[in-house]
Amino acid sequence: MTATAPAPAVNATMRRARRARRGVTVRIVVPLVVIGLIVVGAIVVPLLYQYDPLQADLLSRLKPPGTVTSAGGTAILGTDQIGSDLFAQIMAGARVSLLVGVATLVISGVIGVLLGLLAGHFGGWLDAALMRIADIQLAFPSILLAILVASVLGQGVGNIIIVLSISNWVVFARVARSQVLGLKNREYVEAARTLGAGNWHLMFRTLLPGCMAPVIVVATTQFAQVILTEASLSFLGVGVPLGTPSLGSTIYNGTQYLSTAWWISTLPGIVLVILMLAFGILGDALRDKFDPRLRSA
Amino acid sequence: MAETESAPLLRVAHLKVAYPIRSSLLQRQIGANVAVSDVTFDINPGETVGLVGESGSGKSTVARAVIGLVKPDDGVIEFEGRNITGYSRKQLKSVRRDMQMVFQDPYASLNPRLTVRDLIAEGWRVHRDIVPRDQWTAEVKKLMDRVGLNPDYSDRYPHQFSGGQRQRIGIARALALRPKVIICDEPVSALDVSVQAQVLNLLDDLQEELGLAYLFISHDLSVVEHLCDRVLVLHHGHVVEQGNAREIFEHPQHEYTRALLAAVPVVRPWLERAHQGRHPTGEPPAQVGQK
Amino acid sequence: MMTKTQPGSAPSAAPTDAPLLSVQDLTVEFSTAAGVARALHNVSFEVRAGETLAVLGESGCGKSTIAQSIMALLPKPAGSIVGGRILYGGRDLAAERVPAVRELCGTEIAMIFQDPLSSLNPVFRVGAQLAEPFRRRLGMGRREAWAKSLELLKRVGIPDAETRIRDYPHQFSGGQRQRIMIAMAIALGPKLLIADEPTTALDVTVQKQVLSLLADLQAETGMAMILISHDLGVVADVATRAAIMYAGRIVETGTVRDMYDHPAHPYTKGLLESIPSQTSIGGRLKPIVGSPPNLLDLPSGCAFNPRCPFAADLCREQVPVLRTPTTWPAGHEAACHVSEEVLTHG
Amino acid sequence: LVLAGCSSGDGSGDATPGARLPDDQQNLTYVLNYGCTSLDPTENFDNCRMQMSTNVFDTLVTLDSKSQPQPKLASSWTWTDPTTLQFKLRTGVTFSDGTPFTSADVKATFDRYIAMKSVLATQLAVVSSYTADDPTTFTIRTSAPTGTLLGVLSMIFIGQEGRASEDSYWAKPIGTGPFVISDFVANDHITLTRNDTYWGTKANLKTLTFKVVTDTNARITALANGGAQVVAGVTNDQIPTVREMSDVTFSQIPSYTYTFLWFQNNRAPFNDVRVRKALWQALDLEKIVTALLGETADTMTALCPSAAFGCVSPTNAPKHDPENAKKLLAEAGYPNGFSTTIDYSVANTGYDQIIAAMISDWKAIGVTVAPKSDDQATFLKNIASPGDFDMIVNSNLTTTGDADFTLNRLYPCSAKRLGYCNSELDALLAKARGTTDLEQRKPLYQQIANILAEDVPGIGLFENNINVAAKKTVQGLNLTPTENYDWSTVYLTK
Amino acid sequence: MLGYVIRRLVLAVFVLWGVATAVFVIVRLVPADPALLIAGSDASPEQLAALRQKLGLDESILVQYGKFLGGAATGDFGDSFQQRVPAMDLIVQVLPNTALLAVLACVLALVLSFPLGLLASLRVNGPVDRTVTTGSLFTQALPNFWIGVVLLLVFSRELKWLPSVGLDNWKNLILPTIVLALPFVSVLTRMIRNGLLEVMGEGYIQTARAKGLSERIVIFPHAIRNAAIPVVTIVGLQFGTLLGGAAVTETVFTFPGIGRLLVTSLQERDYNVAQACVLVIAAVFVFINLVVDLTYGFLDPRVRLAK
Ligand SMILES: Nc1ncnc2c1ncn2[C@@H]1O[C@H](COP(=O)(O)OP(=O)(O)OP(=O)(O)O)[C@@H](O)[C@H]1O
Ligand SMILES: Nc1ncnc2c1ncn2[C@@H]1O[C@H](COP(=O)(O)OP(=O)(O)OP(=O)(O)O)[C@@H](O)[C@H]1O
Ligand SMILES: [Mg+2]
Ligand SMILES: [Mg+2]
Repeated sequence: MTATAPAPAVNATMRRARRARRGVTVRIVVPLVVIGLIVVGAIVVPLLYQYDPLQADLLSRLKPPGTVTSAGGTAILGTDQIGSDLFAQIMAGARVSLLVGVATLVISGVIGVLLGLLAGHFGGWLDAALMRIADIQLAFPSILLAILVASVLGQGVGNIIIVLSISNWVVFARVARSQVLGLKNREYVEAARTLGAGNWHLMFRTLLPGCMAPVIVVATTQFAQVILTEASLSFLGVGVPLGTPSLGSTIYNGTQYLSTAWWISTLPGIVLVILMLAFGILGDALRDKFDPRLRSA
Repeated sequence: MAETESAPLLRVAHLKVAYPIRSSLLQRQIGANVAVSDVTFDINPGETVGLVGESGSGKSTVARAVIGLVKPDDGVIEFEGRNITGYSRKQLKSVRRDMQMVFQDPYASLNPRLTVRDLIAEGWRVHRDIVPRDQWTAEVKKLMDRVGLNPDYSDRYPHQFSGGQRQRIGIARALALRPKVIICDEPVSALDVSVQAQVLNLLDDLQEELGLAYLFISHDLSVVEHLCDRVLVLHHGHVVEQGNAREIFEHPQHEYTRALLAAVPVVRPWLERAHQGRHPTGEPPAQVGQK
Repeated sequence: MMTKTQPGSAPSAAPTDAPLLSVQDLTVEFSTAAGVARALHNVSFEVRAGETLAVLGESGCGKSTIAQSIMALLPKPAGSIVGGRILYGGRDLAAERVPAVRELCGTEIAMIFQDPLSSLNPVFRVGAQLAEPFRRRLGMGRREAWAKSLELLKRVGIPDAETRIRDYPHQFSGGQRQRIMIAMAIALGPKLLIADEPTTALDVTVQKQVLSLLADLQAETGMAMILISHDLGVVADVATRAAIMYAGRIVETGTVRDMYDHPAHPYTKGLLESIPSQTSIGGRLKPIVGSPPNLLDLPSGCAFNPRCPFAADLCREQVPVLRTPTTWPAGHEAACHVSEEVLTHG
Repeated sequence: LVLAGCSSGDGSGDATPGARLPDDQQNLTYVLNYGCTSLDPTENFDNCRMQMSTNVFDTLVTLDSKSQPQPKLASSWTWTDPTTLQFKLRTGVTFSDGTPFTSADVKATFDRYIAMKSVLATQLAVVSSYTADDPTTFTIRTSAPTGTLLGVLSMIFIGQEGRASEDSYWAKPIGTGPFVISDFVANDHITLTRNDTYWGTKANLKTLTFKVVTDTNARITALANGGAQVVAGVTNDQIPTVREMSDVTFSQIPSYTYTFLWFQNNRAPFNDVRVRKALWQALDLEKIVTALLGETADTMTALCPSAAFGCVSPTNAPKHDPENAKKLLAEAGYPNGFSTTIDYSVANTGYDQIIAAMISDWKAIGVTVAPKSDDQATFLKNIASPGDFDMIVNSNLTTTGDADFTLNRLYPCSAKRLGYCNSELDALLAKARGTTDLEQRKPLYQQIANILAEDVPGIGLFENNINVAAKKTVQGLNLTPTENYDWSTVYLTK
Repeated sequence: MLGYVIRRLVLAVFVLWGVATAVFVIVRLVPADPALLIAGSDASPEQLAALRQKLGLDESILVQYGKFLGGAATGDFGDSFQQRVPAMDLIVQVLPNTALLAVLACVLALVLSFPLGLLASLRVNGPVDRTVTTGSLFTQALPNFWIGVVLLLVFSRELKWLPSVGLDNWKNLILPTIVLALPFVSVLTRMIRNGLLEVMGEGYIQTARAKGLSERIVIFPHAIRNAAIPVVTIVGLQFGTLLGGAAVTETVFTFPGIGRLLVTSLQERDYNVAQACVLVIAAVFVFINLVVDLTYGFLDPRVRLAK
């Protein structure tokens, strides 16, 4: 390297650094914006369209994107098998899917993290018992639960949330527990003990905040998983009922028309993919952000 | 220095701690690893007792047993004449106001998610009668000032401080409960010499002002020699030598103590002659440290 | 294996004239989320065959960065050499491509790290890790490499080496692991050994053993050594010459003895005074006030000026260069504007 | 014998059949759109069991396309008096395992059917006794003259004496029919092979595989890529795809399957006939069926499919008239409509759309209907006697091809299925069953149909067609309204 | 080692007992009458009563539970309600098919994800990395039934390259294997990438480099072996999920597997078959994870010896 070399090298380093830094922020901001747009769309569009999932317009069935419907409007994304406007339906479906995802994550996250905290903090037989229950849950096909709940309580969004929550708490419990086990012997937890802190203080003020970063990362990836599982429940006939279209159920219903009316299943599929990508990228970016080893890169 | 006439603040007698070895699955105890046994010493008010020994000799275990983080398997721990050995977590709570701890690692011992203010005030959250809530902020600032931290930084997080500053936060946290004795488990081992000196001075000043007693743990003999009135030398969980600090450093009796002293690198080895006087048997430590 | 220097105790080994390694104006930067940190700034030093150079300084002052720069181990893409030269055997390692530098690693220049547990691969037997240089670099057969490894293990004093060679790193004590690291580093008879805080994770008795092992090996093979440390005592034990670093710059360099007895930089003096000593027992220590600067936000002028009791206006304006202050012997340099005024020699 | 199909598709032309494939290539796969859980025809008579049994067993008689009984295992029969029916059995018939067929087998089979207490057993309730007089004579005595008896007998598959009482026998039965079961995996496939000792004309096919494929796409795909030669249950939206395939014929004939809606007649507001009628008049079934089902179904006004005997359209059926529907609702005290639910099974694919369309129509007259889809098992529980629902939509099969089978089973007071009871209707149904002369029965069923249209206990929504797509190489397949085809006449050409 | 296995087996029995109890309770909590499903909605009450007796459903719950547990312990789950053959026979018919599918999907996923993950980690944050990570998120985001149908339409219907239903020869395995492997590839790719990135920051990698080893060797035995450890765990967990969760894919491709058997037996309220399916799936799951943990110990000596 010659003496004149440093200048471009500095610039290259800085540029690379700036790009990497911008990368992480972009990878957090862009997905959040995309998710935000979909959330807003999911709230606003069905209202604007006065969308009624049960309103059949039989003369405008299976119309491709851009068709003028018998009611006079333009179906920008086409119509489905009963003549509903697909755009409105996709947005209403996104609303249901997002609701299912968020509610499931909140419920299973709260329960799982709580149990993981308990197991990790108290250890001993409580830990052993909770972890065996977790094993049982993991070894247990969730479709069984789905059918149980669908038959006992009927089909409904609430019931799907119950099923998915029951089958998802384990992930959170395991993450929280392993995190607690790692934190438990950290000096700052011992320090809290030496202050005379009780179990409540230790669990919720000291250990819980330390668990949140990996839990949030897991939550973003689980979110995608939950929405997809909901879709396969539709496929198995125990998903959301007629009249509450989710992205998954719309895609499923459309698969029967894939060879004749591709848009019914493909367009909501694209929205689902965008949503999942947003969450996936967000999850990865958060993981990078929370991982001190990758932080400086 | 206080002498033996007055009752000791803290008395540890025949302390034995064994860590259970558990089976990985059923958590059944399948054995025990005796970390320390038959450790006996006193700490008088305002006194500094040093605990030295190589890694794994059981120094931290003694500290943890004294402050109640591990249950002793045998022996008695008395604080101000009260036998606190079998105290439950609840009962210990009152003792902990008087006995606090400063940890080795200033990075790991501070909760990264709390601000300095919350870290220092955490004890008041647990012991609600020490400082009324509305005075927390003011008290925190006073403490920060006391340990030489800029009180304006009370809303910062630990990672925004240097190692020496963090250790000051740890000390302020211990002081917040207004203890009579502070157990310092290698408080300066992770610090650079320049900062180490600042912290040692601080500990010294606090002792003078507040009449604190210290149980000071270190593997750095020069630090112990500098700070302590009395010293215990721990080897494989046993006290092999105990007594006045100057006495032990000048005339080590036990072979292990001598080996330990001889292994300390000397800053100016070309002044070796001066040291020869202190280490009459200054031979290489042979293979003592090795297991 | 080189045998140019005569056997004898390392610190007194006579250095030959041509430097083995010459680092000139090395400047290294790290890009971080908060900005670009200049971890090394115009760092220059030389190491001769058989000699031990110590690099001293507080945490974060750039000691490891020197080692990483020489070995082409700077984390990519965060860190990069932005200036200066690293001359070794007529080549500029700073300008070479990474694989080319790697060719030299192990055979010419070797390195041992601070933390001996995380520096050994936990999933391979130590024997396999030891044999690797022989097998991959020299192309030896399995059996032959294994025999070589065993020999090395014995040489660094692992008792019962025949059976222990089959163990995994976690089955060794800290001191033993560090011995294994040393064995691995000297396997191919390097001419230069960089030891990055080799004893920081060890306790004093073990530290003593490791240091004397290094000294013995050096005496035996005549290799040069760069010892990185923050422990003034350790440095005095092992090295003849030392460089004191502060905030990415070398602030003082000279023989250890002269520097300790007659520091020419207030920082060195501060360090020496911070150490508890016979005279300080029962009394107060004299710490350096304040804390090391943030590399992203260095003070103007001499980086040490905010902590320096002697700082003058000049110190706040102009960065001092390394020079030999008057009355200090040649070869003893310090980067201070006011060495002569505030410190004395002799 | 039965209606000839297999050429009604428009694009098919009159295919000049190519040369027959050699025997070892006479292997045909028929894709079913319904599940196959069990093979026992004595327990239940779902499509799968009937389809399989038709080819593995023989019955005493069969019904031809005009519902006229024809001989099978019985070579002849006579009503020796109005309540005694005597059969002469065919000789020289053996089961596929070689055991000869005798009247004892018939008796054992009757024992089994009656012991199983299944629906067919209730149809046999009029049988007071039966005897195997000699190996070739079998006599049945009934408690009253019964016009439908031979129709019922056409569904009794004759098993083996000695083993007919065992469940395990019926789980993988051995019959006298043209095919033998060689492999059965529930809900996946049944493989039949030719019975080379068959007493009648031997089957042409060497093997015949019934393959259960519930996914619509996979069904058509199997046909397209040669995985199957015949596919049942082509949906309306797939018809264009099928028509586009040049080597495939698409055939449709009316079937005995129909789809209907029931009200819970003794639950408010459906206990008011005006409400029921209003809900009927609100539906534009013509439009719904045309749009959603197209050629695959036809609207109906009766409560059983017109392909079956006696299933005549009422002359007084309400017409689509939303205005009148609103008026009726107002009269009944619901000027602003009401809210209710409609129940259906998720097992019935395609119902979602139909129900959404109906709900839209009802919404137009102010009635808010919430759809309630249930898993098949739950649905069955809800509709089993006594039913627990507001409205349900379901489909059904008039298995015997006779109105009596459907109407007399579901709508008498004693059935307690939908809370409907009309003693006048009961009397007519009993009379129609007791009448042996078909010509005399017809006017009775007209009266019955009119009463049902007047009372509206339920609404006949549409009759399903049989929609079969087959490769042009498939010859000799006769479609029948029961959906049970005689595969022994089928063969493959090049 | 042996002791460890025995203890794990004891725990496994406990877990299986928990699963058994849960499935027993759940299938009975679901309303609906198995007899009705056998005999149809038109069945007479007498027929239903007789059926219930024959199926043993008239006995008290505790007796049924006792019989079930007793039978399960010996691998006898009773007869299928619908088919009247031992439930275990039905499972033996389909389990190997699903197992084959799961193994193939795992192999395919590993074969694809190792190079992809490696490539992405070597070019971290570069275009290749972005493409791989985004692509993996993308494939994971598509519902498997949708991909299944699309593949079916393209490769079976249009191109007529592959069969669409059943399991007659190896060609039937291709599409379901791809569908099952896709989401798995995504997960593994990202795990391997992140694992490698993490490992590449470890001290021993620096050591290996300092030894002068070429980057290929640094990655190949040194980094990969360490990064493989969490991958094995995931493979174990996913393999279990593949067994029980292949129902959707099996339905799309009309593949005779245990997932479909489980779903239909539940729909038909065929208690014995459902119970047997769930327990067999759970047993395989538990077994695989035991094997995984043993492998784990094999890959990472610290685990084995620290046991
Ligand atoms: N939680 C524990 N479970 C089991 N053994 C333990 C535990 N903590 C410490 N030990 C063991 O007890 C012994 C004493 O440990 P201790 O931590 O007290 O040593 P130390 O003198 O503080 O060492 P160091 O200087 O490394 O901090 C060691 O052998 C250690 O392995
Ligand atoms: N990967 C990195 N990314 C960004 N900054 C780095 C990185 N590695 C080191 N630095 C910065 O470079 C400076 C020098 O680091 P270096 O590791 O050389 O210090 P050191 O003198 O070896 O310290 P220690 O005694 O703690 O090992 C430090 O301020 C550090 O924060
Ligand atoms: Mg310790
Ligand atoms: Mg370093």
